[in-house]
Amino acid sequence: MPPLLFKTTLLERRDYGCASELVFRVPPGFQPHPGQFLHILCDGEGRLLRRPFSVFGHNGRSASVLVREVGGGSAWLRRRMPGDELDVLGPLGRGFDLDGEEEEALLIAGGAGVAPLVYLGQRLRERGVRATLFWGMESGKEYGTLPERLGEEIDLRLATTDGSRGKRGTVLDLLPCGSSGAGFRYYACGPRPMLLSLASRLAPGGLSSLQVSVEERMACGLGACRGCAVPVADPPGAYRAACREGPVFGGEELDWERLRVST
Amino acid sequence: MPPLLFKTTLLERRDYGCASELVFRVPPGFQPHPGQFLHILCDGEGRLLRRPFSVFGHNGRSASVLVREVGGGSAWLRRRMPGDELDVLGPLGRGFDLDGEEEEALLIAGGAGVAPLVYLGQRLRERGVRATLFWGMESGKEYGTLPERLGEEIDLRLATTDGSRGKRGTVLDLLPCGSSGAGFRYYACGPRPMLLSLASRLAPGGLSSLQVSVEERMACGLGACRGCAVPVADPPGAYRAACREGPVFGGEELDWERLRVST
Amino acid sequence: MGTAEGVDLRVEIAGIPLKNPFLACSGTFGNGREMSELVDLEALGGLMTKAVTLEPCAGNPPPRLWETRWGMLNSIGLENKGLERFLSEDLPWLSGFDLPVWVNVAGFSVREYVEVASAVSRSGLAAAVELNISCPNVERGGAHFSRHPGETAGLVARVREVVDIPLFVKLPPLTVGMGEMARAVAEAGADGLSLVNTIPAMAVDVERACPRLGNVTGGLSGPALHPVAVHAVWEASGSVDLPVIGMGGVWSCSDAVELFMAGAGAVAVGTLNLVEPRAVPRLVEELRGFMSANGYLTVTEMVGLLRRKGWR
Amino acid sequence: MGTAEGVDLRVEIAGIPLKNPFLACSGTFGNGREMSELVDLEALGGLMTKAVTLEPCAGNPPPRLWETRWGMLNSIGLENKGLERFLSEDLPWLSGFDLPVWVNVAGFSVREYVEVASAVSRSGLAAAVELNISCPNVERGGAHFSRHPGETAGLVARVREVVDIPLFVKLPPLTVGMGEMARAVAEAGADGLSLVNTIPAMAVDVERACPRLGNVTGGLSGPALHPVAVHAVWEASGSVDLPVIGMGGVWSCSDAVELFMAGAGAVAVGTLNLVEPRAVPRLVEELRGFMSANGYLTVTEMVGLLRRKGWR
Ligand SMILES: Cc1cc2nc3c(=O)[nH]c(=O)nc-3n(C[C@H](O)[C@H](O)[C@H](O)COP(=O)(O)OP(=O)(O)OC[C@H]3O[C@@H](n4cnc5c(N)ncnc54)[C@H](O)[C@@H]3O)c2cc1C
Ligand SMILES: Cc1cc2nc3c(=O)[nH]c(=O)nc-3n(C[C@H](O)[C@H](O)[C@H](O)COP(=O)(O)OP(=O)(O)OC[C@H]3O[C@@H](n4cnc5c(N)ncnc54)[C@H](O)[C@@H]3O)c2cc1C
Ligand SMILES: Cc1cc2nc3c(=O)[nH]c(=O)nc-3n(C[C@H](O)[C@H](O)[C@H](O)COP(=O)(O)O)c2cc1C
Ligand SMILES: Cc1cc2nc3c(=O)[nH]c(=O)nc-3n(C[C@H](O)[C@H](O)[C@H](O)COP(=O)(O)O)c2cc1C
Ligand code: FES
Ligand code: FES
Repeated sequence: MPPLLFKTTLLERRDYGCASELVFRVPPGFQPHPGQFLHILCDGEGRLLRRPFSVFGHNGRSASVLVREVGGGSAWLRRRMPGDELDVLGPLGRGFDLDGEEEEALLIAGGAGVAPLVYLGQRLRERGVRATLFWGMESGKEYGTLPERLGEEIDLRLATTDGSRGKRGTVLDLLPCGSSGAGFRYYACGPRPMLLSLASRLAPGGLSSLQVSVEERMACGLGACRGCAVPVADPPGAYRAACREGPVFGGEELDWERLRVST
Repeated sequence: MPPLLFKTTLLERRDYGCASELVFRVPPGFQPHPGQFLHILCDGEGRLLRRPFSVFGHNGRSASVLVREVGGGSAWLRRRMPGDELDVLGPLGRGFDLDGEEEEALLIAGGAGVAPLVYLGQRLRERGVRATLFWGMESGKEYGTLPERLGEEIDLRLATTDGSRGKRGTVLDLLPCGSSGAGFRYYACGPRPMLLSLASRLAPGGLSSLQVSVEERMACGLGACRGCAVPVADPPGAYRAACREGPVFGGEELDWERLRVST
Repeated sequence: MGTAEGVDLRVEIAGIPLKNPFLACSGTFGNGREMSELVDLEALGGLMTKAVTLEPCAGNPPPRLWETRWGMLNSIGLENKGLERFLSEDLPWLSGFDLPVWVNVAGFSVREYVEVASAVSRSGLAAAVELNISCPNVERGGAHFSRHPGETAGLVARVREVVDIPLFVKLPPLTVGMGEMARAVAEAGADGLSLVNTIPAMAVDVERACPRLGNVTGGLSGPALHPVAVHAVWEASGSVDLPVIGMGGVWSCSDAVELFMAGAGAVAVGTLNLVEPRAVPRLVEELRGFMSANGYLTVTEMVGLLRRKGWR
Repeated sequence: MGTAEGVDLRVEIAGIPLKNPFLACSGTFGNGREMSELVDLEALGGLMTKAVTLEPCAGNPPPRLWETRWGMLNSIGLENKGLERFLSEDLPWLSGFDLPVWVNVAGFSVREYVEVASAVSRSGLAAAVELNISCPNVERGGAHFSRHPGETAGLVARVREVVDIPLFVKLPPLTVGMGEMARAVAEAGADGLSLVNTIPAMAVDVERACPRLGNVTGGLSGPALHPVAVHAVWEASGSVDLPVIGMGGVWSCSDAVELFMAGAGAVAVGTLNLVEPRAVPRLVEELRGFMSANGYLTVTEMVGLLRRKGWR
């Protein structure tokens, strides 16, 4: 669907530790694909640009995002109260490819990167694909009771850096031993270093079964300004717009070496 | 007294039409002179500079300003609620000279220019000077019930441009017929055109019995930046800082011709 | 649209009629296609394309964006598909709209500027060429020219020879010497000025001790820049008798009117498009309201009004 | 103060020791007297005086101030009491504090610059001379020089001959040619650079159709300018081997650290003083906290860090 630009009302806010889920009404015809994002105005103090947030949930007449507070814009957004107005542009970008031969999907999330994977998991299960969500975070309390809630709907495995919950270590330490791609589809979203380790673990054979959602700073969100460049393999040296040609890219599309350098 | 820089709590807000009185606690030793002003931070949206407001009232441990909404800063300020914090610098500037031979004082206010004159009136009456407040405004409802309140404490005469209350016309139309200075002290504060007409009516003889509080855009409020220049008669071509050498000037001190040009 | 409510928003600039005085700035509207999903292109007074270079250009390494207080830094670095694909894919598509198109031309040598400008002119599909000699984001991409009025004049004269449509030159907000530069450009045959491009700027991530932009430096745009743009328009329009398209931080109708009154014959909206794709239609309505409220019947009455009222 | 908590805030710039790296910018702190009612002058690393001219100067007609988005325009126009009263009233009073004083020198001719700078140097009471060749608010007051590196070098060389204390030259954020200008100034014998002065700018009251400033144009300062200042410091410190005092929109400790990392050996706070007279003591504490948290023991470790880490 083409993107919509709309003002809407915040219906509900649920706080989960460092993040909040914001639920708002969406216009008729709003049909986001998993992995697409919404570009939301976070006003105030001369902050100009919208901020991108993945679709976290969608349910007919409402949708939601999961906002982790990392700076001024996200802090402003997660402090909105039910009844407040939001200015939203979306859904934007290319989402995950839901088709694939492998019957089992491994969803690999770091931190707030869990957001698009939760929505993806719902859609995959509706299609009969078996999905497991692997989620890494700093500590067990970081996202409040969100793990409990997610655990009710999907097979969830946790890793924490401080070992306070689930496995001590990174999310990659949770993956089935020896998994290097074969037999699984991999969907990942999280901090750049996590994506880089995952890719090097899967490369070269498994990259074709990997899809990642890449974060890059954005301005227009529409592919017009070329501000959100992501280095791709073909043609060599070229960039693609994360906001339009991504944010989801196939593992083989990306130029992992240049991604590493710009981190 | 030297100026203080303090954070304080808004105790009370009273709305009067286009303006609000803000009452807040002041630190021990805070002793403003009538005509002095407070320089108040009006945060938000990249508004940098403080905004000057005359002392409207002072009562031992609290003081107040009367804020008329004309732009972003004053709009922000008058929306503060009791309990909110204010960042205040003051009292600043040179206030009115309360001494004088004439036993009768005419206080001439245009719009929000009433603020310093109300406080002045109190102090004059404490010294046994007879004071009448002449106040001009656009229409009778403009300042809500403030005229009623002021009328309880001072002899108040109103003029309105639309004639909806008091005399139809400007505040100058209220002045005792033929008054050109002799026998009265004149204290005035209001829009530049009002001050200019008053001065030309009193000149040349009566300017020495006139004191005016002049408004000029301000930055530091302390006399350091020379941003708030007011043209003075002596030496010719010179300026004085409204924030330190004013805002109150004697009628003879000012260069009325240059004031007219820069209006 | 032009004359409803007694207010006439039409302007003519360098002989090009515009239905309203709001263009979209180069680089902030793509080549129209992406934005057309959200905004009616024919609601714009005109469109200035993303910079076109002779060869395809990959642009600068990411990150390419950073936000500052009321401003934004970018270091896109002229990413574009190159002249050939621009002429075959974008310009013909754009010419299907009732919309004058300024083609923003950049180059890494005089020869490249000449070649691109000439091809654009020959295509017959562009309303004007906008010579971008002020991109702060490429080593050899113009910043060099804006330091040297003489060399700039040389470039403009060369391009002038091969271009049959109006030729605009886009300058950065020179802190000094705007008059000198404007005169050099005018004498070399330019038909108009675009003022201003972004100012060279930089931001640092102090925690990680590294630049915020992959290219280290970038260009500042947005409202922070606006008073500088008004000044540049004022200086240039006082120095030469060329039409000026004013741009820089236009966020509201009154920002645009400041530029008109300082001397701009039309105004372009840049960074704001990135935040509010339908900004131009909103500004058009706001301007209509401002003009009615203040008794202006045509935009031209406001253009250069300050000097006509005697300000110097 | 310098070394508490293991963090050493002292710096030395052009041989002048400062107890912390925060100075007050010229024109935003008066000559200290007014501010001393609210802030302990000895808490500053140094003070840069309001511009001093040979004769008393009345300054520009009001209004002289206007606020823009995250910025401020001023057109003070060098209002000051003149050299004689500065030397008899202000400088002796300032020299009673433990506080290095940069005397900001302006003039309307080379002779005036030379005369004022020479008298200041001879007084023995100033730590340094800061040559203001970039005031945008007076016709002949310097903007002229910043257009011509050659003439600037000539002025600097003449002043150099009569001054026995470190000589700083204050430049505007030239959008182009910072390297060229910095080299000219260095070769002429300057001991340091002050970067940046305000950018020429303008605002219009669109309702009344008149300029916001009595002088029509003014200089933009404040956070809007900050990324431009960081860039200027980066360019200059990459071009010459002179110490740089960075300034422009410093509002927080991290703004200052950006300037250090880009190459500034000390930082001056301007517009912020006008809003928060005790800004410098606050920034000193914030910097101490930042350094402890990030493992810096001395300010010097941060100065020019980006280039030492390989950024170009
Ligand atoms: C396609 C996409 C989907 C995203 N989905 C989510 C989501 O579902 N939930 C969520 O909490 N966050 C998500 N993010 C990240 C989110 O956009 C940023 O956290 C947010 O923009 C930060 O804004 P701020 O004003 O709070 O921080 P700022 O003060 O602007 O910056 C704070 C830090 O965040 C980094 N940052 C700023 N903008 C971005 C950006 N666009 N991408 C990456 N890093 C950035 C900055 O480099 C800086 O280090 C997504 C980003 C993208 C590109
Ligand atoms: C010594 C002094 C005492 C004052 N006392 C009072 C008072 O008691 N009550 C009251 O309501 N107002 C008072 N004012 C005026 C008040 O300071 C301004 O209305 C206020 O600063 C406007 O801020 P803003 O952000 O709302 O408006 P802005 O958006 O900044 O400006 C709106 C309009 O107000 C004008 N303006 C802005 N600042 C000033 C200024 N400092 N002086 C004059 N005009 C200005 C602008 O030119 C503009 O036209 C006083 C001003 C001075 C100088
Ligand atoms: C993301 C971005 C890309 C730009 N690309 C170009 C360009 O290709 N050519 C050009 O002449 N100017 C380019 N500019 C400058 C704008 O056209 C405009 O001159 C400047 O941004 C000031 O206007 P604004 O403050 O309204 O954005 C670009 C600006 C931005 C923000
Ligand atoms: C009100 C005001 C007056 C100034 N006067 C002078 C001056 O006399 N001499 C000078 O060299 N710079 C002067 N400046 C420029 C400042 O010293 C400083 O370079 C500039 O404001 C940038 O810093 P900031 O953004 O922190 O204010 C003045 C700036 C302001 C705001
Ligand atoms: S954010 Fe503008 S192209 Fe992606
Ligand atoms: S406001 Fe700074 S001198 Fe008056």
